Amino acid sequence: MLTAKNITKRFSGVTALNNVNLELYPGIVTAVIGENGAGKSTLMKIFSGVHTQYDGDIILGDEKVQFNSTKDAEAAGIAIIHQELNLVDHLSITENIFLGSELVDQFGFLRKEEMRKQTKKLLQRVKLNISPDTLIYKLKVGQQQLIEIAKALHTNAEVFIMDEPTSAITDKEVENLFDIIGELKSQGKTIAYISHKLNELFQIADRYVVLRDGMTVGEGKMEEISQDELVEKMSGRKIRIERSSGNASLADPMLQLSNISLINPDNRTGKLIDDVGFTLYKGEVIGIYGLMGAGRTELMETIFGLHPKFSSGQLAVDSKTVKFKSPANAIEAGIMLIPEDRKLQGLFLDLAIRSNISITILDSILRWGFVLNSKKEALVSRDYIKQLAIKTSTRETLARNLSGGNQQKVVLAKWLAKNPKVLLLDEPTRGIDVGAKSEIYRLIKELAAKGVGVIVVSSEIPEILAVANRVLVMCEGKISANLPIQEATESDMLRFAIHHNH
Amino acid sequence: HKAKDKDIKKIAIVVSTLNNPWFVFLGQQAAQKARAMGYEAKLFDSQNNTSLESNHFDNIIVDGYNAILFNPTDADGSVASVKKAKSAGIPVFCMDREINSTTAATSQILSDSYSGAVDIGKYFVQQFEKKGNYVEILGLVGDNNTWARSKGFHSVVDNYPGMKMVAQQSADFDRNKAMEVMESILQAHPDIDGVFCGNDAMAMGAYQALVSAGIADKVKVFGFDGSDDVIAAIKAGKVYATGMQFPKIIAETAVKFADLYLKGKRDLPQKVPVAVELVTNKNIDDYIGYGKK
Amino acid sequence: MKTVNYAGYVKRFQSLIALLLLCIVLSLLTDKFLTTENSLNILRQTAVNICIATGMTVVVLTAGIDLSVGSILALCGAVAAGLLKNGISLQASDVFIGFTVFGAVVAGIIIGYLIGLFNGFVITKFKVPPFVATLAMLTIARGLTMLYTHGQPISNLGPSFDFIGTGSFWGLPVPVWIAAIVVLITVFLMQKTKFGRYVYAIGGNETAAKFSGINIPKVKILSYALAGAFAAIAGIIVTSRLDSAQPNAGTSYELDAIAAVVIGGTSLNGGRGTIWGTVIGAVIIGVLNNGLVLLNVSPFWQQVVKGSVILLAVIIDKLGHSKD
Amino acid sequence: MKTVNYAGYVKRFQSLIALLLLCIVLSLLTDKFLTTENSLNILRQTAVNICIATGMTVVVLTAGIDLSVGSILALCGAVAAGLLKNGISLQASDVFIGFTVFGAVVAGIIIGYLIGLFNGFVITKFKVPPFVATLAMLTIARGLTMLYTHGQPISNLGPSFDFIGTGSFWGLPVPVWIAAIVVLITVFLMQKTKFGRYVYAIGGNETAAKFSGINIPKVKILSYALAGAFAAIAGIIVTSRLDSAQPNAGTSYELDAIAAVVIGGTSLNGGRGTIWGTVIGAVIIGVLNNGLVLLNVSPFWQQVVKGSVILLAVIIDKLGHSKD
Ligand SMILES: Nc1ncnc2c1ncn2[C@@H]1O[C@H](COP(=O)(O)OP(=O)(O)OP(=O)(O)O)[C@@H](O)[C@H]1O
Ligand SMILES: Nc1ncnc2c1ncn2[C@@H]1O[C@H](COP(=O)(O)OP(=O)(O)OP(=O)(O)O)[C@@H](O)[C@H]1O
Ligand SMILES: [Mg+2]
Ligand SMILES: [Mg+2]
Repeated sequence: MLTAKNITKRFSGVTALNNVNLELYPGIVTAVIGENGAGKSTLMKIFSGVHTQYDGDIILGDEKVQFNSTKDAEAAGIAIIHQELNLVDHLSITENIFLGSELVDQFGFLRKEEMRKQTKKLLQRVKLNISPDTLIYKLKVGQQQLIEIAKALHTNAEVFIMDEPTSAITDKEVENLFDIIGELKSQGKTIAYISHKLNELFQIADRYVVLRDGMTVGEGKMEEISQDELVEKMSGRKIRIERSSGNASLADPMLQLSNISLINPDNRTGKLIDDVGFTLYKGEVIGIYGLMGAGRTELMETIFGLHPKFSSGQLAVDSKTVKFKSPANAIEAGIMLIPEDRKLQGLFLDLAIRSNISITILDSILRWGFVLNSKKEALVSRDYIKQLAIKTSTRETLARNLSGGNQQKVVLAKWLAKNPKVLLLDEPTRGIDVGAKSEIYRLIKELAAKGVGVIVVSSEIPEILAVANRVLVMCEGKISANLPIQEATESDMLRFAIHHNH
Repeated sequence: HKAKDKDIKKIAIVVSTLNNPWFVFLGQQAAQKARAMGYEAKLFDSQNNTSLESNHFDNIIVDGYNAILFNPTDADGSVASVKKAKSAGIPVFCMDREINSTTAATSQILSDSYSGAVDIGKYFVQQFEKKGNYVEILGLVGDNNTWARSKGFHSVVDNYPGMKMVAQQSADFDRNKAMEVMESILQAHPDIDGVFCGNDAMAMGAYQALVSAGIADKVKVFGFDGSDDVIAAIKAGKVYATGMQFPKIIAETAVKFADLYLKGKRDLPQKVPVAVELVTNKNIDDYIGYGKK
Repeated sequence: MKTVNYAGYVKRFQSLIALLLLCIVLSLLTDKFLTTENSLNILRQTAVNICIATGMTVVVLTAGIDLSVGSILALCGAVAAGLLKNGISLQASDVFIGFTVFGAVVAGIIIGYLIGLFNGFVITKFKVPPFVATLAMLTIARGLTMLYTHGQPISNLGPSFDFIGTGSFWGLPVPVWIAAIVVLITVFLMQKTKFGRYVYAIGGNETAAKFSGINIPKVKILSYALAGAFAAIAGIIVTSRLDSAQPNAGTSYELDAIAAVVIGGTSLNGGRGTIWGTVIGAVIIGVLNNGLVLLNVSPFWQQVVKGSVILLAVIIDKLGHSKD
Repeated sequence: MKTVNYAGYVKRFQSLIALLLLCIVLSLLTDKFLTTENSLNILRQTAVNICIATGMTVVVLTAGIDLSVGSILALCGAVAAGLLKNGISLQASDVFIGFTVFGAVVAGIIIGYLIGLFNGFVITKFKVPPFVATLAMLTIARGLTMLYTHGQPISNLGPSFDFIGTGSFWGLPVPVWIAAIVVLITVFLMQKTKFGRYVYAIGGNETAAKFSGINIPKVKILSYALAGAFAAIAGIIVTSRLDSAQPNAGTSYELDAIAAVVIGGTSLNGGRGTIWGTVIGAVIIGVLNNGLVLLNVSPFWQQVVKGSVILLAVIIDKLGHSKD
C-alpha cells in the first residue's frame, strides 16, 4: 500500500498541493481526478521521485520513504507513465524501453538481440505491430504513448502510476490497455489512474480520489457515484455535454478539398492520404473520426501547407483555388491548425503565456507599424486566460510551468486570438478537463455560429458527437464515411473506422 | 603543364606566419626574387604552428620541390622537418630565424635578434642616463624570438640598477593588444619614461595608447623590425628607435644561395649573419621600410 | 506574481553579482582600479567586444552561432580604411572614386551586413549547420582581408577618422557611445518588435515557430546580418583606435564574444537570454583583462588566473540561484 | 523497416559522397594527389585531428562541447616530453624520479584524462555551461603549459620516443595506427556498451534520461575525460613528430576538431551522429589542406578556397538528402 500523508508542494508562485492525503491499495485501481491544474501530476511526480522537495510523508507498505531520484522510486517498485512523453527521439523503441535497465553479458556488453526479443513481446502486448528498431521520432504521439506504457510494464513494478495514458490513443488501444490493467490488478498490483475521460474511469477504476486546487475534496467507491456527481465534485458545478444537433446551412462553401493525396515522406511509396475530397461550409463543424494511423493528422497538416512537396490535389478557399507552400500561406488565407502535439508543435515553453498567445497576432498590436504595444498584448492574453479559465498565477508564467491541460488551452488561445476563417483542430481537448471541454465545445459552436468553418479531428466519439454537424470517418488515408450528425452512431463510426480487407 | 614541371624548377618558401606584416614581406620578397630568377615559387604559411609546418614539409616533399627557403617557427621544433627534407634530398635555406642544427640546413641566413636587442638595450640605457622606469611588452610567450629579443635587451639593461622595469606584459606581437595592454599599464604607472616592444606592430600600438593618454611626448617607445609604419613614425619623431632587420636582403640572399646550389655549387657558408641595425632619429634618413635606401 | 517577476529580474542580471564581487576584490588589491580614468579605460576597451557580443547574442538566441565575426571585423575595418585612403580606381576606364570618412564607414558596415546576409542565406537555404557555415566564412573573410591588404597594415587614416576611436564626447569615449547605441537599438529590437519576439520564438521551438507561420529563414538571415553589421562597426572602431587597419585584427574575437554571451546567461541552445546579460558578461571579461595588467601578473600566470577567475565568476553566479 | 535501415545507412555515411567528390576533383587536377605516398601523407597528417575529433564527438553527442582540447594537447605533450627528458626532481629531499618513454607517455595521457574529469566535474556539479567551462580550461591549460615550459620548447626526446610520431609499422605510419585504435575503441564504446547508449540518450533528451534513472553526471564526466585523454594522445603524437614539445602547439585545434565532428553529420545539439562520420569529416579537412598545397594556390587565396570548398562539401552533402 502506498500512502501520501499531508503532502504540500509549492512552486514559485503556486501552491500545487496543499495538505493532500491519498491511499493506493494493492489489487485496486484508484482513479485520481480533478480539473486541469488540480495537482494530480504533481502528486504523482512526488510518488515517483521526480519532485524531491515537498512537505509531508510518503509511506510505502509501512515505512516512510524519501525518494531522491526516479531511480529510487523505481527500485522501490514504483513505475510511472508520465503525462508528457519522455522518450529519446533518435533512439529506437528497444533502446528507449531498456533505457537505464539495459541487459548486459558478463563482460558488460549490451545484449541487443535479447532486448530486441523482449521488446517485440512488449509491443505485441500493447498491440503495436511495428519494428522494435523504429526510431521514436518516426512514431505518432499515440504510438509513443503506447511505448511509454510498454516501458512501464517492462519494469514489472508493484505500483503503476498512469498519468493520462490514454490522452492520445484511440478506443481500440484503450480497450487493450484496460485488458493489461486488468491483468496487473489480478496480480495484486497497485494502480493509480489519471484521466479526463470520465467514462473510462467507470470502466476501469474501483476507487476515486478527487483533487481540487491542490486539496483532496472527496473519495469513495466508483460504483457509489454517478458521472455527474463526479464532475460536480471536481469543478464545484454541474456540467452537461449534450449531443450536438442540427446541420449548418450548406449555403456558401468555405474550404473545398478534391482528390487530396499525400505520399509518405519517409519511404515515398505508400500514401498516407488517398484521394480525399469534401467541402466545409461556412458555419459548419465537421468532425473527423478515425483510428490511430488513419491519416487524420496528415490530412490536417496537408491542408495547413505543411507537406507542399509530397501532397497533390486541389484546395479552394471561398471557392478560389489556393496552393499553400507553407503554414504562413495557409494562415494568410485564414486557415489555422491547432496541432496534435502541443509541446512539440504548439508551445514556446520558455516564453510567458502572454507571448505564447500573442505570437500569431503581433501584426495587429503594433504601434506606429513596428513597436509592440505591450498593453494591447497584455489585454489579449488576459482575456483568453479568463475566457478559457487557464489556471495560472500570472500571465507572465512560463508555458513550461503550466499543467498539461492548461498548456493545451494556451495553444487554443493562440489561434482563437487570430480569429480564423477556417479552424482545424487536431485532438483539441487532449488532456483537458470536463469543465474546460464543455467550455471549448461552446467556443467551437460560437465560432461556427459566427461563420467560421471548423474541422475537429478526434479519437473520442462523444467529442465528435458533441460538436459536429457532420461526421467524416477516415480509414487508412481514405474517407470511409460521411454521415450527417443525426445518422451518426457510435457503432457505425467504429465500423467505418476499422479496415475490412476484402 | 607537365612539360613545364620538367624544365622549370620549383622553390618552396615556408614562412612561420603571414599574420605579421614583416613575415609577409619576407615571404613575398623571396617569392619575387625566385620568380625573377626563373623559378616557380610557392609560399607556405605555417601559422606559427610547428606541426602544420611539418605537414607543409611532407607535402612539399611529395610534391617534389627542388629547394626550400625556410623561415622556421621554432629553433628546435623545426629541426625534424628540415632533416626530413634533407634526407629527401631537398636543400633547405633558413631565413631570419635559426634552427638548432649545424648539419640539417644547407645554409642559414640569419637576422641576429639577440645582438640586435643588445644594441637597442645599450641605446635604451643611454637615452635615460641609466635611470628610469620602463615597460616591456613581449611578443607571443611561446615564441622563441620573443625571448631572444627580451633576453638580449635585458642582458644589457639589467646591469643598471637605475633602470626599473615597472611592468612586463605580453601582447602577442599584436598592435591592438599592445595598445590595450599599454592603456591599462598606464593606469597603474602613468610615470614611465620608456617602453621596449618585442616588435614594431606592438610599438605602434603602445604609441597609440600613449597618444590617447596624452603623454606621447614624455615616453620614449622602442620597437624591433623596421616596418614601414615605424620608420615613418621615427621620422615624425613619434617612435624613438627600432632594430632594423633586412628581410629583403635575407630573402634575396637565400634565393641566390638556392640558385647557386641548384646550379651545382656546394661550398655555401653554413651561417650568414645579417646584422640588425639600430635605427634612430639620427640615422633615420638612410632607411626605408624593411631596409636601407 | 511578485516573486515571478523578481525571479525574472534576478535572472536578467544573473552575472551582476559575479561582476560586483570581481570589482570589489580588484579594488581591494589595487587603488588604481576604481579610478574614473581606469573605469573609462575599461569601458573603452570593452566597447568593441560589446558591439560584437550584442550581435552574437541575437544569433545565439535563434539557436545559431557566428564564428566569422572576428574576420568580418578585420575585413570591414580594412575595406573602410582602404576606401578612405585609396578610394576605388578602376584601371580599365581610369575612373577614380574617392570616399569621405562617412562614406568609407558606411561602406564598411554594409559589407559586414552583406557577409552576414550570406551566412544566414547559406544556413537557412542549404540547412548548413551555423557552426560550419560561419567557420567557413571565418576562413574566407580572413583570406579576403589578406588579399585586400596584401598582408600589410593600412595606416595614417587622418584625424577625423581617428576621432571615432580616440575622441570623446561629454566625457565619454566615442567607442563607448557607439557601443551604447548598438546595445540600446538591439535591446529595443528584442523587446519591442516582432523581430525580437520571433528570434526568441525560433530559438525556443523552431517547429512551433513554423506551425505559427513565422518566416523562419527571414528572421534568421536578419539576425546574422545584424551580427555582421555590428562586427563591422567593431572593426571600424578598432581600425580607428589604432589609426591603422591590421590584416590580423580580430583573430579569435569570436571566442571572447561568445564567452560574454554565455557568461551573460544566454543559453547556446537558443530561446533564453538577454542583451543586458551579455553586456555584463563583456564587462566581466574586460575588467578581468584590465585587472590582470594592473596587478602586473606575469604573462605566464596570467592565462591561468584569467581562466580560473572566469570559471569562479560563473560558478558563484550559478550558486547564486542554484534553484534551477 | 528496410527503408529505415537504408536511411540510417546513408545518414551514417552522409559526408562520404562529399569526400569522394573532393578526391575525384583533386585527382583530376593533379597527378600528385592519388599516389600511395601522398595518401599515407594525408592519413598521417589527419591522425592527430582524428584522435581529438573522436573524443570531441562523444562530448558533442552528450550535447556538450570541449574547447580545451588544443591546450590539453600542448600541456600533455609538454609534460610527457619534460618527464622523459628531466624526470621529476624534488629540490627539498634531493629525490630524482626518471621516466621511461612508456612512463612519460602514460603520465601525459593520465593528465589529459584528469583535466577532462575536471572539466566534466565543473560542468555537471556547478552547472557551468560546457562552452564557458572548457573555454576557461583552454586558457588555464595553455597557461600551465607556458609555466611548465617557461615558454621554451622541450626538444631532443630520443629515437624511441620519436618512433611514436615518425615510425611506421606494416607500411602504415604509427600515428595512423594510434588513430585507428582510438577510433575503434570509441566506436565499440558507443555501440556496444551502456556508456555509449547513455551518451546518446543524454544528448537526445536529458529529462527522459533522468527519468530513466541514468547517472547523468557520471556519463558526462566520463565523456569529457575521454576527450581529454584522446587530446593528450594527440599531443604525444605531435610532440614526437617534431621531436619537440611546442608551448603553443594545438592552438585553435578545437575548431578543426569540431568542424570534423559537424561536417561528419553530428548535431551540436547532441544525441545524433557517429564516430565514423567524424572520421570522414576529419579526412575531408585533411584532404583539402593537402590538395590546396598540391595545387599551387597562394596562401591568401588558400583560405578563401578552403572555406568555400568546406561550404560546398556540406551543401552538396545536404542536397544529397534534402528530405529533412
Ligand atoms: N514546475 C512548475 N513550476 C511552477 N508551477 C508548476 C510547476 N509544475 C506544476 N505547476 C503548477 O502546479 C499546479 C498543478 O499542476 P499539475 O500538473 O499537477 O496539474 P494536473 O492536475 O496534472 O493538471 P492536468 O490535468 O492539466 O495535467 C498547476 O497550477 C501548475 O501550474
Ligand atoms: N498505429 C500506427 N501503426 C502504424 N502506422 C501508423 C500508426 N499511427 C500512425 N501511423 C503512420 O502515420 C500515418 C498517419 O497517422 P496519423 O497520426 O496522421 O493518423 P491519425 O489518425 O492522426 O493518428 P493519431 O490519432 O495518432 O493522430 C499512418 O498512415 C501511418 O503511416
Ligand atoms: Mg497533469
Ligand atoms: Mg492525429
